[in-house]
Amino acid sequence: MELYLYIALFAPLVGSLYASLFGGSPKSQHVGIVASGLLFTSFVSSALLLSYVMGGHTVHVELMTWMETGDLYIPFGFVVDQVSVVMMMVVTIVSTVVHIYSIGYMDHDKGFNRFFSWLSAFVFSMMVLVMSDNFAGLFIGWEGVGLCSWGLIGFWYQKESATWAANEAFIMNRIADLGMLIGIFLIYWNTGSLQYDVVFSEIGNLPLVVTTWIGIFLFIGAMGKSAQFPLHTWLADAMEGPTPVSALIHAATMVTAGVYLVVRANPIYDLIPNVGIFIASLGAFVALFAASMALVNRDMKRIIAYSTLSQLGYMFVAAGLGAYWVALFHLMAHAFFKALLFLGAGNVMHAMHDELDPFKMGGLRKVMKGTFIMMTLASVALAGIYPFAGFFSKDLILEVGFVEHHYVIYTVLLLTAGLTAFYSFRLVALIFHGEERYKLFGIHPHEAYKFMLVAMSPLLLLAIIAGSFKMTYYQLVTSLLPDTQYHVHGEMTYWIMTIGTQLFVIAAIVFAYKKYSNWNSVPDGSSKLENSFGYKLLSNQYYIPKFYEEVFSKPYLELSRIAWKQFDLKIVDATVDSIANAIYKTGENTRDIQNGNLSTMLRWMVIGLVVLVSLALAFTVGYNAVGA
Amino acid sequence: MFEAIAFYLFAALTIVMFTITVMTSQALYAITAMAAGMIFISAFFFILGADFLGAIQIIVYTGAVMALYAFGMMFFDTTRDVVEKRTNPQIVFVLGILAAVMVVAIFVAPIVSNNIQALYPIQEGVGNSQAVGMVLFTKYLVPFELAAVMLLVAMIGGIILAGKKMDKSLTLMAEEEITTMDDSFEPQAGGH
Amino acid sequence: MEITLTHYLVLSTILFAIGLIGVMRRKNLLMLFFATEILLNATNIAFAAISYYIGDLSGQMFAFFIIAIAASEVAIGLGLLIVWYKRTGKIDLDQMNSMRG
Amino acid sequence: MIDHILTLLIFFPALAAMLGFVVTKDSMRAYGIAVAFIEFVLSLWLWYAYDPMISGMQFMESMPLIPAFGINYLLGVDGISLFIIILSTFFTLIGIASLTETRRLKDLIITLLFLEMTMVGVFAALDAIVFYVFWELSLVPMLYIIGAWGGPLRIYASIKFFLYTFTGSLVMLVGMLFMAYFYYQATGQWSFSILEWYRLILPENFQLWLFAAFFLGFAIKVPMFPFHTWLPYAHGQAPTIGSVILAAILLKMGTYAFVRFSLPLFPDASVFFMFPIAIIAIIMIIYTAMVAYAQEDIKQVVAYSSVSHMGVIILGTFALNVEGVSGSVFLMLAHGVVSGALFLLVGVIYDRRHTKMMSEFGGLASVMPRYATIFGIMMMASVGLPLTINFVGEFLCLLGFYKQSHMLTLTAGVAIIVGAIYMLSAYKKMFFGAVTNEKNKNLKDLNRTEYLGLIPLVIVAIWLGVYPKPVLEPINNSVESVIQLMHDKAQSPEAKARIPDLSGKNEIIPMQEAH
Repeated sequence: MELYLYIALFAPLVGSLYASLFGGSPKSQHVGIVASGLLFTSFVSSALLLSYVMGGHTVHVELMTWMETGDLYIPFGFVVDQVSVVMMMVVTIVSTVVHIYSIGYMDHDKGFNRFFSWLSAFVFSMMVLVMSDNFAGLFIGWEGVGLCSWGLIGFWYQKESATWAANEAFIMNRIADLGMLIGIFLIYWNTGSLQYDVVFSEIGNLPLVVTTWIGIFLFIGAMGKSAQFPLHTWLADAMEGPTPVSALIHAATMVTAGVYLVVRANPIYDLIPNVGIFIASLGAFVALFAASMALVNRDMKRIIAYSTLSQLGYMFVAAGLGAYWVALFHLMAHAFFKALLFLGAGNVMHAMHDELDPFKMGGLRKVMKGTFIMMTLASVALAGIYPFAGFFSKDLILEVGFVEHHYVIYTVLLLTAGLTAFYSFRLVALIFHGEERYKLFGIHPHEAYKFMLVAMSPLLLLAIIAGSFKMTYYQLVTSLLPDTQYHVHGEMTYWIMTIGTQLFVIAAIVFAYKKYSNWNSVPDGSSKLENSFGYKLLSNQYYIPKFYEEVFSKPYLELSRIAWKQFDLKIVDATVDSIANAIYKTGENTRDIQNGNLSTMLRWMVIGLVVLVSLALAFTVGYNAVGA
Repeated sequence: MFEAIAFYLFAALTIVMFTITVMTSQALYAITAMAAGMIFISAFFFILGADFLGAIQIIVYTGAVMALYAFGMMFFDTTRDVVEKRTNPQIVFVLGILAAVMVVAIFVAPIVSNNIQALYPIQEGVGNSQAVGMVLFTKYLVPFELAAVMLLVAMIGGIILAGKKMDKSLTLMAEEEITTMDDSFEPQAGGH
Repeated sequence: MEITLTHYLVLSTILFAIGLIGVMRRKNLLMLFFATEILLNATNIAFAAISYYIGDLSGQMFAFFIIAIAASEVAIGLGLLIVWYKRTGKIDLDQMNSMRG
Repeated sequence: MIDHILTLLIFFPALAAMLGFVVTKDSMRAYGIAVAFIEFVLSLWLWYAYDPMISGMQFMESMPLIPAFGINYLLGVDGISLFIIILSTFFTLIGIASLTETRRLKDLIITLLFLEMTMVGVFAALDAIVFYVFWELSLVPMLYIIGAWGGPLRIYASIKFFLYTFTGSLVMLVGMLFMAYFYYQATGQWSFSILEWYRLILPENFQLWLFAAFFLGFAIKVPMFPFHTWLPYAHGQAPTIGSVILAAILLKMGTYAFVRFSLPLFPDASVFFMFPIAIIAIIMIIYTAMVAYAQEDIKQVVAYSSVSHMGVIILGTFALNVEGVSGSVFLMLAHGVVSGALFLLVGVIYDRRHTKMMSEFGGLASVMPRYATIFGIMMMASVGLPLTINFVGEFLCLLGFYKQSHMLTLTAGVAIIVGAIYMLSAYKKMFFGAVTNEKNKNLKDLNRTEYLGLIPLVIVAIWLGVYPKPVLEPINNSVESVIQLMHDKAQSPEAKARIPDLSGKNEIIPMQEAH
């Protein structure tokens, strides 16, 4: 089994290195095929590992030592257990699909080979992240996915906005990484190790305050990667990257790393329910907050990104409330349908020549039947309609909230579920229904390559049927995660809740269809709605990016300039120079003593004599005084 | 009483003479006043019982040094005054007096605190010259011989410096000058 | 009225001051030499006086050597002065500034 | 021969440099590379022969120089100095191999070889006076390199560099003399041997003064805030090779000396000054990172980033535990590799465009993709991405200091944020965007010579990031003995508490018996 582990882990790396060999050369089809093939290998290995793990075993290997000094010992250790194998499956499935899809999507791009190099490197980092058996290894993957995310968001580096977004994402993640690093330090100095098993067995013996701080700092790390408020702005901007990247990194895998961390560190969070409540509350807030921004946005990818953000909020609610397996389940289901949604959006983008405003589309279902079906189904899954995947996972989270008596969180999530349904179908309605507004812009849309649609189909399938794995999954992961069943008291309440939620969601869908499926004009910013305060607030993302720009970015640059020009050059350096100048000037001024005039010299000699003799006198007198 | 009168008299005379030496603009006055001052100083030596020193003072200073100066002055145009630009004479006076007081203070310090011991006490019943001779040729023999050598060197030095052909100084000449000098002067030097 | 060592030392101080003033004031090199002689004599008086009052011959010895040094100094100094005068025709101190830094 | 390998390592380049005067101009380059290569191989042999299990000094050589004052020609290496010596020879080789300078190449190579002698000498010396001599001698070749091959302000920069560091070293020399005097008072014998000094336990107030004297010399060399202003000038004016050696090796002298002198000689003072120095280090880290962000000249960005990273090294050194000090020694190597590589990279573009202003560039990624890739790797290493060499050092430094103070480490950790900010924005300005400047359109990508210099650095940066063990292990062993020595020597209870006691932990062979 160790062999499969290594294959699953290193196949993407090999793919990445292979692709990077051709990084500078023009497009070569074989690069995409080889990279995809290797990922498929990785997927197969993961599947084999899954079947092995389902048999109740785990695989734990130690590749080699990484760092060893003092008491610190960090190996490259990998573990395939019930949790990581689920993540491995999710990562390899989605990334295989995305790789194959990208062969078509990046068909005409100059950076085809480079793209695959980055993408496979990302998968490798993600695998390291999920498979590592210690926090340092997790951090390697953590930073690795950050790097690849940077490279892929800024993939089209000629675009100013893309590189800006890439840097923003990297730097914001770094802020969170600092938190994570501090968390790791705390763990090390309190438990003496970074291995999961050691840490988790020791953690119960620590004072509660230490555990609390560990939990908080680790969660700060998770907040960055999973784009939780207030570090959320990078995710929407990250949509500058190619769409497959958005599907893989910014929907299915990397952004869920934060959730994975919390799930993985569940023994820690179990001890500190207060932090858990905070996580859940923040998650609920982000769910609603992100959904509200998605309501009015006019950028197809951003809408989906906000929806991702919102769903991450759901996951954190579950994780915060201790329902780790539920969080992981939603993570999995979400990965499938959200990736599908993004890939569909990618098809639309291609068809529309990179036009992102859904108001400029409309009626595309006639030309893009496959994509239409897929995106609709994905949206249905996202909205959480029975029997799609979203229903099982999302409904469960609502139940968790309800059962744990956090009714405010429950209400917020319920409301968000409605909003989710609304904006998802607003998008679908605007893109695929109504008048063919794109004709105004002289675009001739066409369906994507067949094989791209075929590549997407596994995701479609999973988005539909993932819910049926629930019990198998449950049995699998609860051997590692806390086994808590969430049953609403009373069958009656349960049915009322479930059906009520379904009806609410369906109502939202119907409303969205009604409002947008017959849309016939492109809004130009003059309508009453668009000028209302609420609309502006939402479409400007609550002015938070602007706030960051004005309060952090610009003052930081300004402060840096001042630090350099005013402080470093004019104070620190000038002080040094003035000391040198003072010595130089003294030399210039005292040069007159050496004017060669004997008379002056004699005079100076006498002055010197006086000074010396008086010093001698003073010291003698002083010495005698002391001596006496 | 006699000692006191003598002291004050010669003190006044010495001070006056030396002041003239320092202040006058006439070189001739200066040298004359100084010669007189030197003789008056020898009087102090006699008063203090240093007969030998007194004699030396008169012989060396008034006899040799002053004669040397007098001869030296013949070389110069003594009638022409050196223009003496004086800047801040006050500073000069203040500094001079201050320094002098300090030096004396240093001298006095050990005596005042009475922690000085006589190394070579004056023996009773022995004349000053004899005593001096005894110390000079026992304890101070080496310095004495060195002083003799020094005087010899000084004599030779004086002769050579004042001699002919010394109007050129190698240190003050540029390199080309030296080389040209070698060519033009060597035959003449050989002729002497 | 007893004449004490202090009297001699005061006298020595006065003479020394006169000498120093001469050193600093004079621009004529020859006069400068005179002033140095005064300085030396001032110290000589002090030496002789101290020698007398504490009954030690060392002071006289020093005075003796000082006189010897003074004689050599005059010999060499005058020699140099003559050389200088021959070269420049001046014995003005202000003109001698080849040591200008 | 192995017994005298250190002498050989020190004087071989000097001898070769002397011979270099008679080598013809055309073959000078090959000659220089050959000499540097032999020297590098010798240093690798040193590593091969070095026994990583022994924590004390190895390959010691001793020859009396001035026996009356206990000054000996005393050499030796331990895990701390071994790798810096290898780094010195490595960078001299890389530097000469990738030299693009054409003016007076012969003189430059001779100067570099002399510089190599002084660098190896500093790190191998175990006698304070020998150390001091090499320490000061190293200024001279660098002065020439900046002053003769530098930019328009080279005279100002070189004199500033020289006088500034020289002033600091003089104070340090006074400290050394005092140290020897105290040793004389305590034992009745003169000695300048560092190992002998290690045995001396000084009263705490003496320690404070001596620490301060040594500190000034080292701090200027490092350079620590606020003594850092000579560095931007020196880097700004120095030719590429000068900057590379300066950043990679010469700055390390200061931090190395902290570990070699300040910590084991003055354990109580080290604890006493721990927090003030940590605060200076944090100011260095954040402040210079901000200044780097404001720069318009890419070389200045790298120069200021050096100062920022040196702050992390100082922080690790004053963590006073094995993790921190090992980390700081490792980070010295890491920073040497990374900043050296970055300066080489800046040199590449300077050779092509004769400007270093970032506003002149933009979009280079499409014109010079390979260059952009290597620059990107090195930038990411500089930012401290895991699996690159810098991360190991930075992680250990911060981890070590976290034991001493939570808040200060949290503040120092901002390094990873601000570091990313200036590096990424500089990279964006240089490489991203469209090619707007006509002059950039036809730039050539890296050539063979440049690959020769850069590829080994990339390999090292990643190799030691993934598998630091071969280097970290000897460092760790030697650092453990230093820490143990410090613990044994410490007098104040606070120092005893701050410096961990390792004696019970595992068998180590102490460097010298304390007391």
